[in-house]
Amino acid sequence: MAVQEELKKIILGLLPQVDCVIGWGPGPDLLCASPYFMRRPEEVDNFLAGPMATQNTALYLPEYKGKKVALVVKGCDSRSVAQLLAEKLIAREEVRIIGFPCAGVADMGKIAARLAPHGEPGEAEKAVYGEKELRITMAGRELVLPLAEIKADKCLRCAHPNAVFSDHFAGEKAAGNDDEFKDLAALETMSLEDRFSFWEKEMSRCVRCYACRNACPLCVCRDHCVASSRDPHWLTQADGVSDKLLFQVTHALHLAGRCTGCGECQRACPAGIPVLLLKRALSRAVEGLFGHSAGLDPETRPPLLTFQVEERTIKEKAW
Amino acid sequence: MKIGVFICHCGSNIAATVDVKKVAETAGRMAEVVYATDAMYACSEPGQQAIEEAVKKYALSGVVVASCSPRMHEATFRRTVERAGLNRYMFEMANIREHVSWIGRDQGPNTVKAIELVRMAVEKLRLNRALIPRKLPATRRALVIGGGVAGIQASLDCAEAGLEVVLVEREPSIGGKMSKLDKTFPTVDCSSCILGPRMVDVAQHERITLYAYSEIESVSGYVGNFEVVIRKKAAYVDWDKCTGCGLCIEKCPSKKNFDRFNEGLGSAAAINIPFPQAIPKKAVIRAEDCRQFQGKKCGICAKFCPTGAINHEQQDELVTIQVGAIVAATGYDLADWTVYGEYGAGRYADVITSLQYERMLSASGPFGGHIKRPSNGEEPKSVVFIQCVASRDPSIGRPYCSGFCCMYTAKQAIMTRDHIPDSQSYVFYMDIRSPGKGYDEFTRRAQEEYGAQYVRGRVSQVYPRGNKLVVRGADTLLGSQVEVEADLVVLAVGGEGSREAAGLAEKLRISYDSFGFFLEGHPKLKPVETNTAGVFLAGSCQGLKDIPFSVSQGSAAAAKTLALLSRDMLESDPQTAQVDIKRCIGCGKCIQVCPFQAIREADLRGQSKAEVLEAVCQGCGLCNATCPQGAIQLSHFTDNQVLAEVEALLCP
Amino acid sequence: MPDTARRPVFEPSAPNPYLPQVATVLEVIQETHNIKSFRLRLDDEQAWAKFSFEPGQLGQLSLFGVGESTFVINSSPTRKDYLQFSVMRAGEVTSALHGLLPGDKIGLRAPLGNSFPYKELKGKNLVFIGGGIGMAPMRTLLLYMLDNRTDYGDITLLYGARSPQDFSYAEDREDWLKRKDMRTVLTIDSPAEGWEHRVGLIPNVLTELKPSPENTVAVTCGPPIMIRFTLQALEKLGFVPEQIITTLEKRMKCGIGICGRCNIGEKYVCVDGPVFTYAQLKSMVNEL
Amino acid sequence: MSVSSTVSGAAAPELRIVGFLCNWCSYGGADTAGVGRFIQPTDLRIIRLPCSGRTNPLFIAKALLQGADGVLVSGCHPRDCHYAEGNFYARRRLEVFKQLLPVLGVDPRRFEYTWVSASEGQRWQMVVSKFTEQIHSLGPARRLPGAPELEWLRESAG
Amino acid sequence: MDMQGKFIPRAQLDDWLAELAARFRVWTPRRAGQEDSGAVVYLPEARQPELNRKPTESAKRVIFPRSEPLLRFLRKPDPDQTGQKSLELQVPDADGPNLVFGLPPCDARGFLVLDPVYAGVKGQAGDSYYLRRRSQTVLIARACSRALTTCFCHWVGGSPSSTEGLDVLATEIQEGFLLQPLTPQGEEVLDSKLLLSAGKEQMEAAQSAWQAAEKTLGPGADMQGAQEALRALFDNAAFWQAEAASCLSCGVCTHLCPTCYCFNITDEAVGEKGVRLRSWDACMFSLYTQEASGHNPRQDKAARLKNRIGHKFSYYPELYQTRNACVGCGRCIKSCPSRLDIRAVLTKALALSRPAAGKPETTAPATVRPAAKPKVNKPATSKPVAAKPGAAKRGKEASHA
Repeated sequence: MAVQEELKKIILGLLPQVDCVIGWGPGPDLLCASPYFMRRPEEVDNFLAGPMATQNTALYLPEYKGKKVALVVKGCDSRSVAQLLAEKLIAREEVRIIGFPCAGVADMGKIAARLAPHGEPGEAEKAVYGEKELRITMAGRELVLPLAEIKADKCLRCAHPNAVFSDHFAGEKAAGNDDEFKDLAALETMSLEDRFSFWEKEMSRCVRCYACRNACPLCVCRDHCVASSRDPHWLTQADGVSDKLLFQVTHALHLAGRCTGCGECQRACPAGIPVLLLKRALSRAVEGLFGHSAGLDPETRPPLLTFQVEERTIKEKAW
Repeated sequence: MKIGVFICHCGSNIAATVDVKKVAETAGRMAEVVYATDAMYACSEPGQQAIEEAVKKYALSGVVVASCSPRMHEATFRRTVERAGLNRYMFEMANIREHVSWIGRDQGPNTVKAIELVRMAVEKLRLNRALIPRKLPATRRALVIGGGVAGIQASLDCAEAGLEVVLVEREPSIGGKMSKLDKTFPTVDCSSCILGPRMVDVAQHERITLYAYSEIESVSGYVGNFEVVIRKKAAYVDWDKCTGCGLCIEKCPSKKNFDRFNEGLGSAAAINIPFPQAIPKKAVIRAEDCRQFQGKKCGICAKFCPTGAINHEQQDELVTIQVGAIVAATGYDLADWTVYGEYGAGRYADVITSLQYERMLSASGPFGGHIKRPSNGEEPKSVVFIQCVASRDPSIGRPYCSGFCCMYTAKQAIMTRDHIPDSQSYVFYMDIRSPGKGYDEFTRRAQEEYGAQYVRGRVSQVYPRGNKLVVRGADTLLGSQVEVEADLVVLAVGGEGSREAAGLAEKLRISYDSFGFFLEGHPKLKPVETNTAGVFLAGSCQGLKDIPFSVSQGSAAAAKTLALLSRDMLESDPQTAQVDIKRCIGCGKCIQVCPFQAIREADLRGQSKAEVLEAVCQGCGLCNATCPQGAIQLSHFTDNQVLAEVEALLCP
Repeated sequence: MPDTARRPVFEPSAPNPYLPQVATVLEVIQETHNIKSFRLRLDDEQAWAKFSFEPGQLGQLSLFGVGESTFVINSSPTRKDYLQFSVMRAGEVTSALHGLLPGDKIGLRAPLGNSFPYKELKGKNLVFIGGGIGMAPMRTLLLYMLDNRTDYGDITLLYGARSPQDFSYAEDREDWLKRKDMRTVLTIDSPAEGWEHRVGLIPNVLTELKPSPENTVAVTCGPPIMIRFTLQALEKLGFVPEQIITTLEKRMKCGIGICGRCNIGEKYVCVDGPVFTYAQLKSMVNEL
Repeated sequence: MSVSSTVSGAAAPELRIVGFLCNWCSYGGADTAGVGRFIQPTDLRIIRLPCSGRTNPLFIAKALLQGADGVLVSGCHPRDCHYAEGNFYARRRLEVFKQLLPVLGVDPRRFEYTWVSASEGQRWQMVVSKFTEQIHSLGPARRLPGAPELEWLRESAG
Repeated sequence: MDMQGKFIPRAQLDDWLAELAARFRVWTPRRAGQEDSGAVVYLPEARQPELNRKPTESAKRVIFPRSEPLLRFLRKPDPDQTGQKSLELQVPDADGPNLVFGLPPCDARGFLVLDPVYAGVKGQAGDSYYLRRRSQTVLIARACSRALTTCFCHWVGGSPSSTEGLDVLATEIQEGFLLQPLTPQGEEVLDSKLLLSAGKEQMEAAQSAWQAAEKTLGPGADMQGAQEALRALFDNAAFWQAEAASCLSCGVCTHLCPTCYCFNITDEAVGEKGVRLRSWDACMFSLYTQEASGHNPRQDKAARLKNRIGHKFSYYPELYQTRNACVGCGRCIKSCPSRLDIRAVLTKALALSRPAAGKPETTAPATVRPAAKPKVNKPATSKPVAAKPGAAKRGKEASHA
């Protein structure tokens, strides 16, 4: 893990200049890391980068407004930073961005699915990520899962594995893939009727913990979300699917033209509800209509906060 | 809350297809409704009386009237409930006439629909809050932008009524298009004879401050309290010293410049006074024409100026003024007629515009009032007028009728015969539009008394033959091709909004259409108002007009301005956006989208928050729909109020 | 067999603690621009006859469709024509309460929480220090004491508000100022036209008044910033924490110590409070 | 509720169609249609807003997910907005929202947005008639089940 | 009373559940969602329970639903008085008896934490909604065959085969399940022709399954003094800020937790009808304690994390003079998007209160692996009862020491 070591060097160099460096450190088990806030050189030893470094470090940036922080970012994380900058929610001079070539992160759901015949991921006695595979020891037996099989979907279609902008970069830039919105295409093989049922069923598991919202680096409302407000009173607190789905639609619409597709909403969902799909649908619409992908340019205004007098791409209904 | 509901029969207008009694009976069981009844004519005197009495008798705190469109009678009933002691916003209307009884024939569905519309109104009313208009002090001064005839009229009317007026004109002289005209239809009186004295009045009026050769730099503030920055363009002549003697013009060595006032017919010196009656009569140096500015040694004007007014170092000057109201009277520009390749597209010297023709006819014009062919200076004997150039022509994106061309063409045909008695005029026209007082008679005189030959049809081509021009077109009445040999072709070019209108509209935060015309508040009922409070329109900037109409509008805009500023304090419409400071996180999205710059960032104990300038807010609610957490809410149309209406429909 | 499940017992006949009693608004008094007092009584005559409470206890007012909110009953148990609550417009429920009209139906869950130690205070001198809406909880105790005047020693009231328009209880105030058996001092933050009483912040005026801590208990309620400086002033005057009583406000929902939001450490304001001595507060975790 | 629809003459039960109209143009257009006695299907219920820019797409989402069979938004023609720009923003937001619908399993034809001016009474009649017909051809929409604890609220309230 | 265990072959399980479904609303942990994501959730479906994976959520919602109506209200015009409305309050009908099959023992112990809260504290009336449902719910747990890395029931007196709070313990042995009744209600539900009598071998097989499961538990911890340690740390803002740094302020931990019981009360109304709902709330949400004035006693996430942990290991045991309000199910760790580890916070808090053990840096990363020092756990639960499943755990805990 040469990149990880190089990153550590960069972090060490930056520590004196910033309040803290946000990256990843050991989690409660070896499969998935935790966000890690480094302030002292000895803390940098435990820094991790790799398939276990799932969390989006950009999430924490607005909390540190007024302080200088450095951030280790995957490509997707850097897009969140760019979008936050585009919306002037953070100040450029307050963040130092450390990029590296991201080879993709592991999807805990996929790991669980692959391990299912043997047990669940939490039963792993040992887990070691290699260059191309994850080696898990369970009940004394070693299982090898190729990384390609357990990589998060967002990584398989990631066009920007390197930070879209950075102040420091460790390692050689990696090549990206094309995003063809295959996830949506898969959903769209279903009939409209089935899609409706799909959401009805998926959302029924929602426990309204709002991890999806709170894990979203671009959710600006934070403590003032309409999910629980009474004025405006969009949602009831009842345990019904309609409120739950309406919340997801709300989150998605609030992110239309802003979502960078980091997928944290979906990863955070304890019930495994594919909530990213709705945001993806809007991203595809915005890309198609306005040629805009969020989080690539810290200077661009989100397309729904502007307009053109003549909208060439909008085909209005001819009555 | 205690709600009273009144269902109007509107005679049989509603009652014929809606079971009014049943609607009232059902309404009586709706949330917080304690009194529901029907009324023959709710808007009538007894109808309103009944509402007032019920409010008092049942201690109602809100009223719903189900009758016609709120666009019709909302204001009426608001006054009614106000008389009864309620706040006027504790009132809602259900439109069961235009939206129910008049568009559906069956009583069954109509009644159900009426009941639901009433329920929606009740549910919304439950969330209404008393709104109190804010009182704002007003600056008793008006700004008039544009010194054409409409602007002059507006300025004089306001000033006469005692208001201070600031008149801003972008050209060196006021007078506008009218000052370029020779005569005016249908009376054929001399344009400068009637306009001139008005211009002088402007110059001499103690309450009018004129900024000529100036433009609007920026506008901020709101009704009653606008702050306007005016850019006084550098004339390179100290106007305080300039006496308008004209010596500099005479001595200026750079004389072959485009003469703007004369539409390029003659030529002008680099230092110039546009026309003898100019107000103010002050010289202006055009830097692009001036040798001194071209880096050549000159400065002759400075040498000769008897008062030492020339100042090549002069800079633009910014002046900030406070005004309470603004009248935009920026007029029009001729549409681009050079798009017509078939008319020579500006290549033939003897194809001119009607406005150039006016300058030709004018005794103070470049030709001294003699009609001459620009190509050779000969007197034309055959003059062809082509109407509807850049008017009524969707193919070039000008679908509208410019309105005044038929009349001025008739006038020009008459003047042609007047000037050259042996001349023959031909007018190619599509339709003759002459609906003003004495107008149609005038066009007939042109034909009958002055022998102008009117040919109904479009001209397909103008091309030179020898030193003449051949005008080929169709005579649609005869159904044949016609060809006329002309010495001079005059194009009756239509108008469009001033080219600078769009930029000004954005500064004034008013709407404009794709032709550059400003949008009035209501096509019928608010013809001189705009949707920005305190900004009024006069003259052709709103749509093309002839002189009498422009003058009327100037007076109308003045009347509106005077009515507005007759009070020391103004009331602002309280249906504005409100920020819930506790919920605002200062993301600034509302600020980005507000079309009126009515929201600004404010600091609240170190936190950034949105702040609405209530007097600027026009109540569109765009911010409300933009704010993700709904921290900014449009009063009277809050999310909860709209949701209550939706809910009322989905949970019947 | 031992029942290891040890299920808690369910008594079908036990009262439902969430079910409010229906009450009717008798009178609405506009106290200040943002404070209204409501007088109400229970609809059920039997329940009303049985209803009793102690000074300082809370009630949950329910506006059905909007929600519940907690207020101190600020009438005195000695005057039982009605229960009075004073409501400052702040959030959703309080705004909606401000829309109430006489005759409207409302829900009431009361009494909740503890009360002022009015029995233990017998024979003591009392100093009441109230700021703004903070006068409401003390009004009940003051009225109670005035109705049992002989049980208590000297009574001093220091009541402050931002401006003359921000005082509530106009009628009471007149009475308190007139009475010979208590001392009433009113103060406003900054001078105002026609104001005949004191001008100055409550803690400063208190320091000037210099009440003796001897056999005296201070009862104070008001905005947090006022409380903070009042406590300091009282301590400087020689009051020990045991001699200072205050009532706390927290966001409450259930009112019966279950829902979990009004806790300060292991104490629940809705059950263990709202009345605490300063000594008690000092022993609790510092999370006001 | 089953009330027969009038225009088609067929006894199709009325469907739930919600309209969000701007006050200045489309609401006026609907009034104009009324004044002109341009007969229309009765299914539509109009909510008056100051501007199409006030239309939060979530109003539409809520309506469509919780019981509306169709939603129509109508504002001033582009460039004619009473507030200069409101409908320009609305157009973008509504178009993007429309493209989300099929992913939710809602037929996008259940939602349309259009522009009708205050003078276009006949256009309004045409829009309402065609949209109503479109919704009838799609039939009643599926509604997401509400929370069981709130079902009582939706049972035949007053 | 026949205390003998029963046995059900795996193939018959669904039949038995179906039989039970005639008398109870039967809840089982079920796989839901897509293969690559999805979750195991409790559903009122009496078939094919997922018993090999730990349910994603706890079983608390069976007794303490995510949302329930407390009362309904209805206004009508007052026939006696024009201009007035009468108000009618109704308490919704209670639902019938529930039975949960297949919950892990920690979930059952969770109810024991909720019980004293809902039974009414300090003379307050009990919560009739909870109590009614609780008294009518039968809990059949399945002993865990393996612990997860996030499990720490043994820190707080539990074990993979704890019987606390159960009516029946089911232990998966070859071909089926050993079902042991622990209460009269448990006896009753085992009275079925589908069930066979369990033999000694099956009892022994279960016993060894319990022991095997115990061995998979991670290091234990000595929780002695947690109450005081947390209290002592109350004003140490730096400690809590460092621990909460990665917290998202979401409700994953509280909503999946078997012992979190906070709720909100809100009204929903349409026209003249309305419902008062009680629904889950979370002390991790900022708005939870936000007052109308805007003041919030727990404004930052550090204060909220402190309250959550403080409540579980300090306030609750202090107030109810009983166990910790945590059963060590580990869901708050497993499902936390930031993988914040409550064990690490506790370990550090305890270490800080034990000067002898040395002071770890307050800002050290929240990992448990390097930090955990196995210590003997004092059983905090009921006395051992011979021949009862779960008894084995006591021995095991020592062995882990």
